[in-house]
Amino acid sequence: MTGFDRKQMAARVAEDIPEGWFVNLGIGIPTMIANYVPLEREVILHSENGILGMGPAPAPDKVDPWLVNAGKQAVTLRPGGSYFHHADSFAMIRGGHIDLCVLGAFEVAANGDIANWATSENDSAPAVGGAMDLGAGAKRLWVVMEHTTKDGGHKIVERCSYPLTTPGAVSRVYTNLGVLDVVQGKGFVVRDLAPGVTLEQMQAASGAPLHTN
Amino acid sequence: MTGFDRKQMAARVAEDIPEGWFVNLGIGIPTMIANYVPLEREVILHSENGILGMGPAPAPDKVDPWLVNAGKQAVTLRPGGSYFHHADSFAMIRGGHIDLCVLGAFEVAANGDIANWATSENDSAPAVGGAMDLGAGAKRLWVVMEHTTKDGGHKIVERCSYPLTTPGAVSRVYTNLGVLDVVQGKGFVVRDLAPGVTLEQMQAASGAPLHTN
Amino acid sequence: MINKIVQSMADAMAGIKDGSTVLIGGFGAVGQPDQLIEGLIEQGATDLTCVANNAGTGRVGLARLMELGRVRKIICSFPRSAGSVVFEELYRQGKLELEIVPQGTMAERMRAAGAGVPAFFTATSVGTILANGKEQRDFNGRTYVMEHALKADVALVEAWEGDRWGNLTYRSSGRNFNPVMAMAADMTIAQVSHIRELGEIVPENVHTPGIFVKRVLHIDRGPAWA
Amino acid sequence: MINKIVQSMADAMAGIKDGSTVLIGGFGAVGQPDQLIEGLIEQGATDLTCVANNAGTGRVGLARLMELGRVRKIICSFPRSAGSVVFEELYRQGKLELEIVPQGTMAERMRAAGAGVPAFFTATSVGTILANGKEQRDFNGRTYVMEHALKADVALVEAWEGDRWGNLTYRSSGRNFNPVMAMAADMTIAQVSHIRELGEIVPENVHTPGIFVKRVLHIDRGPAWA
Repeated sequence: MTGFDRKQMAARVAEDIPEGWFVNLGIGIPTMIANYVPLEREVILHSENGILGMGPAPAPDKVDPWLVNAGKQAVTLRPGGSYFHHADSFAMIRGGHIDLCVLGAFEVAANGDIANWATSENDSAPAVGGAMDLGAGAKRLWVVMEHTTKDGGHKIVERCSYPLTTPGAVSRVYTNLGVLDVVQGKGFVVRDLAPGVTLEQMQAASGAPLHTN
Repeated sequence: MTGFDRKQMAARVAEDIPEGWFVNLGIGIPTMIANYVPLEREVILHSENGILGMGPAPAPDKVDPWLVNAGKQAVTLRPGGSYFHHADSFAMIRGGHIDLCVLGAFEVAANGDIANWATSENDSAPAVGGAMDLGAGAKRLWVVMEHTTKDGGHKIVERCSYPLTTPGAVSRVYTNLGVLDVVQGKGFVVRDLAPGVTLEQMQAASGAPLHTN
Repeated sequence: MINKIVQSMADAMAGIKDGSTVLIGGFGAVGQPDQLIEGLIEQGATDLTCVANNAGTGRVGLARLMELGRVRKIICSFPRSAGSVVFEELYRQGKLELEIVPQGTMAERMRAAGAGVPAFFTATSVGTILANGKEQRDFNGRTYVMEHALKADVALVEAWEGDRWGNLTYRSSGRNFNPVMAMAADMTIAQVSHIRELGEIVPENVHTPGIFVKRVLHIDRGPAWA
Repeated sequence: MINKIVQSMADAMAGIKDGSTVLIGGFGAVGQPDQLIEGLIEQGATDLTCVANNAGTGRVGLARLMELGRVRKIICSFPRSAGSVVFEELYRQGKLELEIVPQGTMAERMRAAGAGVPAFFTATSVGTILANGKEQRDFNGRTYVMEHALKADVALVEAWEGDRWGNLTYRSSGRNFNPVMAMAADMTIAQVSHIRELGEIVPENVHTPGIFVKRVLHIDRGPAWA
């Protein structure tokens, strides 16, 4: 079993994003997706901190200290980009104007629930950031994550065990093993397997039944 | 009995507006108040349609067709003025950021109620505009109006007979006969009489008892 | 390549359906998308609910649309004004529904729709007949009414500049309702006086980001408005 | 003559009282009013409720204010981040109250405060532990939670330009929470990199109109931020 590495996971997500979509990319692997959308396919990246039209990271000597993404990394702005304040930025999110949000996750459940902000109810000071706004507001929520935890624990699950970020929001999951759709009333449906990965291997790595179309 | 004419009424209101206030002036006599605030006393005029820092009417050959006040008359913008959209404009009003609003009225009652938008419950299509927002939102609401109707009917009343614009909002009334404060729990208190007007004359023209301090 | 700039009025109006709720920008004549309203008259959609600050003047534009019997309902703050003859005729004849909304509440209801807020509370109209039938509630000792988001199918807006991503700027008091309406509709169509290259509008000074705009049509409004 | 430009940090900080709720702009380091926070440390007000996206990093700025025991409660969306050592110490020791608010809800609660909206509904956090104890309600078949306005005594904001009427502009992503916080506080104090003459800022491109700003202090942030 080979599967995707992190870059390939990001590239695989990028393949599925059509021109013209407004897309918000979470911290981690989601951020890397931007590197795999060719500039000539115009996808407009949104950042919670008030940016539309984010471009790639600048050359080290071209860093603008005023211009960072939601992960506080230096970025650039593409021609046609714009800046606005936080309430307007989250109006775009909450108002359903963002076509797609891609987040990382601790767990995704067969009913579309996502848990990605707190590892237990007892974690008394977890950092939620904009994850709940994005989960509730974006038109589509996709997750990109490793299929299992480092010690082989399930992240594709029947029901989330960690505190939820948003119930029933995820419609697709990209992992190192392949691509799953989350279908209402049905659960996980395998859309694609990574090179060298079998359905049986993916099922064995999952804590919920996988369906095929 | 002479009293104030319309220009004098406007000028009398202008006297009481200190530098630095943000002020919204309604249509009619209120609009004329701006002409009597000397430019060196910086009072910043707000207009519902998204203007702060309105200046006087332009010379006829200097009219900018993009720049009108809430009464749709051509105006100018002072240096330091700004433009914004309707939701931001009414955020300023509703959020209590406008120090003073001056409106005209059909009736003002002893409890501070104002009626200035509809002449009867049966007027099925009255035009409310921004009057209710201003009445509810401005820090202070003053009224400037003729003391009586053209046929001598009362406009200073015990209780409004016309549909209310805002209950309990008016704190001062300027009329052709003088200036009245509206004091909670007390009613109308005479603050000033216009030249040549006696307290008895003003009382005779009023439908509610007038007090003196 | 994303290109929201359309080349004809027919393209700008394509797909507007009967029964739509249509937001119409402007405050009086200023910031009003006159040409788009003419385009809508030409396009033919009927049974419309129109949202605008005023209910039209004379017998052109919105008034003409109403006179043609294409407007079922109007939502506005100031229906009766100098020259609102068509509105008054139709309303008296019972041929037009009317919902009067305080101006700031109207703006905020559209902003709420655009921002994913289904309802909010405001002190505006409390204690008046416009609060009749509305849920009321006290917060910190003051009474407020609950108002609902006002979402629309189509917004017709007027802007100064536009680019192919749909970014817009407005000129002076022409901004008024336009940015709020642009947020609140599924399909926002902008008429602009000037088309700009991508990047020509300073990114800090974009007034309506392109995310809120679907179509941009260039209209030369002539020297009086330049 | 209106002149909101103050000449010293002491003048900028004058009158901030113990027990105040203080909004602190910025998203990470960007748009953060570093010098005003230092000024607040110097000024001495204590028992503060601070609202900021993050809970401070290292042992400077907001973290320093907390370490000095001057912060009773923090309201933020992202308390624990790289370098939030002071927050974690104090929080573990029970010396700091914490209210975690989703980032967009936090922004909207302040915007609501500034706009005279005491409460509004949002779908954010529905079905999560952050909705526990909050009133919920269905609109059009979806469930929403009611959130309350977040009003403050003081806002410390960072802006690019300012003039004597208090008009502000922001530079690129430094805008973030600053305009929303400026609306929500009784006393908004802005540190600006550049003082402009009245009228130098193009009126269409004022980002925060002076009505929301009480004091403007010029701070030269140095070549790295120019």
